[in-house]
Amino acid sequence: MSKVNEIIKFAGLNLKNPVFTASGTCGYIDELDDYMDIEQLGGWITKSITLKPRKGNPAPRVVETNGGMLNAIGLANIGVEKFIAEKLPLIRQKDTAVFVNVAGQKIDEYVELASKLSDKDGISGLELNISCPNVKEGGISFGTDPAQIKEITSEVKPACGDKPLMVKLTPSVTDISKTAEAAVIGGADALSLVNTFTAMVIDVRSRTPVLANRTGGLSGPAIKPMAVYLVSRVYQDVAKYAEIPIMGLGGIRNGSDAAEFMIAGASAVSVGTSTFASPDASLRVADGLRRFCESEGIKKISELTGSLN
Amino acid sequence: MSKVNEIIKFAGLNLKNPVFTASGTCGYIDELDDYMDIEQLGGWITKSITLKPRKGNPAPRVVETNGGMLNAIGLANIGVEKFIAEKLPLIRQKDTAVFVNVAGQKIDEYVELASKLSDKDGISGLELNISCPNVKEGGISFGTDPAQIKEITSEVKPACGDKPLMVKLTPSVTDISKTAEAAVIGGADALSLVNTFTAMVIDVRSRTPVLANRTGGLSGPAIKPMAVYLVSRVYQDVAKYAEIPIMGLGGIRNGSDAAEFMIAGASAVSVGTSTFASPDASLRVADGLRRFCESEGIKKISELTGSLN
Amino acid sequence: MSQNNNRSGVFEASAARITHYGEKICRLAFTLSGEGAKAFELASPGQFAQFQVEGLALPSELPEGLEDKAVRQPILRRPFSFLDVYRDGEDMIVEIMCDIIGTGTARLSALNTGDKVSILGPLGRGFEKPAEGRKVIGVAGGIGIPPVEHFLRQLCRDNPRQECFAFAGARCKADMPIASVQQGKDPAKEEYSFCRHFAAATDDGSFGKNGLVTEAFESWFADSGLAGEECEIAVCGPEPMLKAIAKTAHKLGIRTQVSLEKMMACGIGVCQSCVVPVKKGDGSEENKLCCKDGPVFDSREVFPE
Amino acid sequence: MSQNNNRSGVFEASAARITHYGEKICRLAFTLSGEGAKAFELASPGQFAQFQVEGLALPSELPEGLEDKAVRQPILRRPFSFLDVYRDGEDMIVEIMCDIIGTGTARLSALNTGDKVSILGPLGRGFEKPAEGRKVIGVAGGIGIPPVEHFLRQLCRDNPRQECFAFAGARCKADMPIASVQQGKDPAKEEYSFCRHFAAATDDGSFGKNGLVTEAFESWFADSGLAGEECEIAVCGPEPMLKAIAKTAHKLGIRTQVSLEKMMACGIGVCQSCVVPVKKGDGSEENKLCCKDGPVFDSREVFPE
Ligand SMILES: Cc1cc2nc3c(=O)[nH]c(=O)nc-3n(C[C@H](O)[C@H](O)[C@H](O)COP(=O)(O)OP(=O)(O)OC[C@H]3O[C@@H](n4cnc5c(N)ncnc54)[C@H](O)[C@@H]3O)c2cc1C
Ligand SMILES: Cc1cc2nc3c(=O)[nH]c(=O)nc-3n(C[C@H](O)[C@H](O)[C@H](O)COP(=O)(O)OP(=O)(O)OC[C@H]3O[C@@H](n4cnc5c(N)ncnc54)[C@H](O)[C@@H]3O)c2cc1C
Ligand SMILES: Cc1cc2nc3c(=O)[nH]c(=O)nc-3n(C[C@H](O)[C@H](O)[C@H](O)COP(=O)(O)O)c2cc1C
Ligand SMILES: Cc1cc2nc3c(=O)[nH]c(=O)nc-3n(C[C@H](O)[C@H](O)[C@H](O)COP(=O)(O)O)c2cc1C
Ligand code: FES
Ligand code: FES
Repeated sequence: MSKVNEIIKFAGLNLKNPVFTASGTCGYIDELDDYMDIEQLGGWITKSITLKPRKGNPAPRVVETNGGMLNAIGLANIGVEKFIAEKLPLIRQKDTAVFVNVAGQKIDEYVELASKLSDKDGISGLELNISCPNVKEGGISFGTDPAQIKEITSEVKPACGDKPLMVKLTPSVTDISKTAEAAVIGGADALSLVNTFTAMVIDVRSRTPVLANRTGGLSGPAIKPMAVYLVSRVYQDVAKYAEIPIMGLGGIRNGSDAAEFMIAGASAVSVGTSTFASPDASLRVADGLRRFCESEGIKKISELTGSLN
Repeated sequence: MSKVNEIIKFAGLNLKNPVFTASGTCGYIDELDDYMDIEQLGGWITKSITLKPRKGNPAPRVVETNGGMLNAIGLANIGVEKFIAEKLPLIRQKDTAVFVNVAGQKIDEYVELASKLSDKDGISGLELNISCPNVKEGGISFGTDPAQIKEITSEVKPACGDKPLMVKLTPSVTDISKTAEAAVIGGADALSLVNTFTAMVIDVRSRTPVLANRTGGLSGPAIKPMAVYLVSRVYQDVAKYAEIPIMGLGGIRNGSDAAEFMIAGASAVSVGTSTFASPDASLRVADGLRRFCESEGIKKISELTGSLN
Repeated sequence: MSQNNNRSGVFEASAARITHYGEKICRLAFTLSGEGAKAFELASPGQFAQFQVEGLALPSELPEGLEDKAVRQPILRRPFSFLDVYRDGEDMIVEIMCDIIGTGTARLSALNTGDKVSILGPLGRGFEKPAEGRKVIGVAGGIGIPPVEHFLRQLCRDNPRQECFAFAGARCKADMPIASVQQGKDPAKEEYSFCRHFAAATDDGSFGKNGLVTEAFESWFADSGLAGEECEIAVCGPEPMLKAIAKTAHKLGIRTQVSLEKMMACGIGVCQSCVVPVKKGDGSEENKLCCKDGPVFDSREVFPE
Repeated sequence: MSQNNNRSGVFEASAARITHYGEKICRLAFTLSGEGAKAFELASPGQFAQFQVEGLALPSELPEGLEDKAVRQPILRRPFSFLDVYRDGEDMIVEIMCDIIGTGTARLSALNTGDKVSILGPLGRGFEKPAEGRKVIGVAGGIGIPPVEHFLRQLCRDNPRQECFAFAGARCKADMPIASVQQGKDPAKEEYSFCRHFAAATDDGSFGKNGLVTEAFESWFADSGLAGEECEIAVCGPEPMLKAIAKTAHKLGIRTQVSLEKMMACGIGVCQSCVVPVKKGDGSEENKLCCKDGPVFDSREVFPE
């Protein structure tokens, strides 16, 4: 048994440990069942769910870059009705936290999604995706304007019932503290950052973008130092004072990476792209974080949060 | 002899080829003399010069990241007087273009720098660094606000005499087309993008940032897909209509990378971080670009610019 | 080692044999033992595995024109179909044929005997066995050849009376991923000796007939006197070729399985990157996943006329 | 191959010999021929070279605690001082001793004989020869030992009457980068046999005296009867140790050269990352570059009291 107390409080929830799998990188979790035991994680976050099912963008939807990858999945998902009917019963059986990530094109849609989900058992909280760079209508446009962030958050929050609302921020803004602050004023219970960075890969022979969607979102180890910086900014400028927890993510692939985000100010962390390289990457992150704390004599994992000198 | 016509027009200059070395990565060029013949490049850009000499930040000033690196040199430089007295005579002897990169804390300083440099022989043009993330006073703060960009550009421009003024944009903004447009309206003759992305690396054992300056700017292959995207945005939204050439940079290390930036909209490209891995990296980029054109049957290299399908 | 009910998981493999055929093709054999051997005992032709290439050395000499691509530092695994999978004492041997086209394949090609590589697999749905008594015609192009070769070979291993016919195409001889071709031997007498007929075609005539493998197949079929319902086709190769074969096959009423290639990130159905649009029975379209629902699909599903 | 007047440049080296001493230390010998051999013929002790580690394989087994650091994909070269540089027929052999602490050093440690590595060098300013007739005392800690060893050895090679004394320290025996120590032999009779005196100290007493190498040096010096102006000191190691030696040396009036280590990006003076604040004669401060003005500096310049 580990001597580290890994339990964390996160937006009113008690979590086994601070490690999650990130939205869009663990499907509806059943796909990962064969490779790992999700109950060993603090929790996981669903792929973005929309009101109607979405086919998403045509292939190619991904391309590898140096130390990272672009994706433009385009919010492909089965829609909220099917999610509730077909996926939730299985999800409910898992003894771990789950945030349902929701996306829409108009504020109404987000509110409707929240109302449909907030009264369901087996859902720990909601994550608001207002930062997807891969769909034209909406998505990231909400995510860059503090006024819109405040509005959408304050309208969705009442529809969440007693479930915590986490707002996922885009890194593609001049001043992330402003967008973070807007989400907090709007009533967010937690912030998650970062979503992907808009980027493009061009095939030089055909002189066309490799992705069918032309642009995509950059994720993976390449973005980690930027994500760590943004987490530390938001923690220092906003979260620390507002006492709002941060879910930190971007390129995490081992215990040290997770510790880096926590020291920068995150209360919990998510593993995204690394799951593609190894289906059980998130378990190894949780394990590595535990071993890091043991070797450093850290008794309570939550002590790491914001402990940057 | 190559059958590719590599000569390009760039902001009124006739350049041998479109490849430069980037500001801050080739010193005042004498340091590279032992390793490469700068005259084989289209040109080069000096380290940022300020009115007074600057010692810069304490060490550590750099740290490697996955597929990239952070730097926080802090504009260490010998100051404009010493630059003119000691470096310019040697620079003048080189048969290639040189942009002098200037940085300051107030608009007046930029104007003064421009007047001091614009009447000197051997300087092809000026590059305005309004996007350095590594100094507290000024730097990037100018670079994120379109109104300030317009103001500084329009005030510096008259002090440049007949020398072209290139404005270097920061990628850390919500909408780079707005800052690009502001520079163009202000009178910029060329745009260069991108400067580095603000980022942080934390030593998890000591829980302190590795860089003495705490944060630094991310450069290298890791940032390339973001830089390519930003170049294509600025080209499509602004440069194409304004007929303003773009100097593209960010992680370039071979001919394909350079071609990618040109296809996205750049008229010329700069090699930065790669020079640290190989002192003559820029020559190899120029050579690779030439071979790419030959193999693709491209007769005039300038045809590549903005040729994205 | 994680594993699932189908015993697919992440396993350490050891490079057992690397054979180079010119600059652009190599054949790699990997040894799996323990849990890995158990998992790959169940591997079937047309399935694939995801090979980790991050951390492998980049060769100091690269095939021409690959230098720029090869410097990319990879993070994702690379999918490869099997050329063969067989038992070796307690261990299993997994063989692949690798077309060296970029950073990951260049790194694999530079492995030395004994080097360790992490393999995730076996993954996806392979070729289905033909209906009882049907003859199987394999048609494959370029790097699509190995899985089809594997399928035919395994069918004949399992059932010595199985009749198989094989057609292989490539741009040129140097590009044809068949060991005997590269060794200057006759495939019909070597790895394809179990086939009733073997024919090759290259775009430049440097090996086999001059022309497309699809044409070679079609003219042979026309002369064969076979009826559509006596046969099944298994095909893998570039998409235009798959389409052409599917079109012919549908006309002739031959059940056809096509193996597709899509850019993959995860290989296990979580990332949704490898979508294949398919026509459902009711005429509506939906996306299937190449990695999980494929890579082998029924031709009518993916190429409806 | 680019080159400059000093013949420093980028050269391809071939790994000739890799010797592992436990998990954390290895010794590597590289062969340079042609232009590279010419360039490294002029290499002097205390200089360094930048080794390219991008593209080298990551070993599948890593020293404990290094897994997380080692996965980083490197782009920059890694600086190493020389343990020795010598002629071998037409070629030059460059030897380094490598402390395996992260991704680059782990990759170097996994090289196989014959593997190619790109080396940029020789770089920087090494140790200056002592004034005629002066005795040289080398004091070194941990991975600072190789360049000091090289300096003393080369002095005695060049001038058999040169008197040298050596003091080496490390945390523990396993951390001491001296081949004979790792082989259970006596350094005083092996690589340090040319020295009039050799003493070692470890923090835990597992080799040599229990304590700091600085103390070992100081107590020896006090007993030696030597006068400060008869000697010179060359020192390399962790910064607190350098400071301690510099302080003692200044008190005793011994000219001291210190070799510093800074994080480096380019190694050739273009990036300005490796600054060393120095006190100028007029009392003002300026930054020098570890890679170009150093890594060896006069102790009074970098550690003025
Ligand atoms: C199910 C499946 C089975 C496969 N079986 C084999 C096999 O048996 N033998 C074999 O040699 N190859 C096979 N491939 C293809 C192989 O996976 C790719 O060639 C390999 O991933 C390329 O990696 P790289 O790092 O060398 O190329 P990169 O450096 O990543 O890319 C080089 C070029 O190839 C393109 N490319 C990369 N991956 C793919 C892809 N998956 N599909 C199409 N284009 C791509 C890139 O856009 C780029 O232009 C298979 C692919 C799939 C999906
Ligand atoms: C002039 C000079 C001469 C050197 N000579 C030798 C030698 O002879 N033998 C030897 O083993 N090492 C020597 N070093 C140190 C060696 O360069 C580093 O250990 C190596 O670069 C680490 O690379 P890595 O990828 O293994 O570690 P990384 O994975 O990059 O880092 C591992 C840890 O070490 C720290 N680190 C990395 N580089 C340095 C550095 N340059 N200085 C201080 N801390 C660092 C990092 O912050 C990190 O915590 C020398 C360094 C210099 C500047
Ligand atoms: C293939 C893929 C699909 C993703 N889909 C979603 C999504 O549906 N909703 C969302 O909020 N974020 C999505 N993301 C973003 C991730 O949740 C995460 O914010 C980002 O990838 C950075 O983390 P990483 O570097 O660990 O992957 C996706 C990322 C990837 C790579
Ligand atoms: C060590 C270092 C120093 C730099 N100094 C400057 C500078 O003084 N002025 C400036 O405008 N940009 C400076 N830059 C930014 C580069 O010019 C370039 O915009 C950036 O590094 C992206 O290109 P790259 O990825 O090719 O390095 C510096 C970059 C590095 C790595
Ligand atoms: S490759 Fe990830 S879903 Fe198919
Ligand atoms: S390492 Fe670049 S200047 Fe010293």
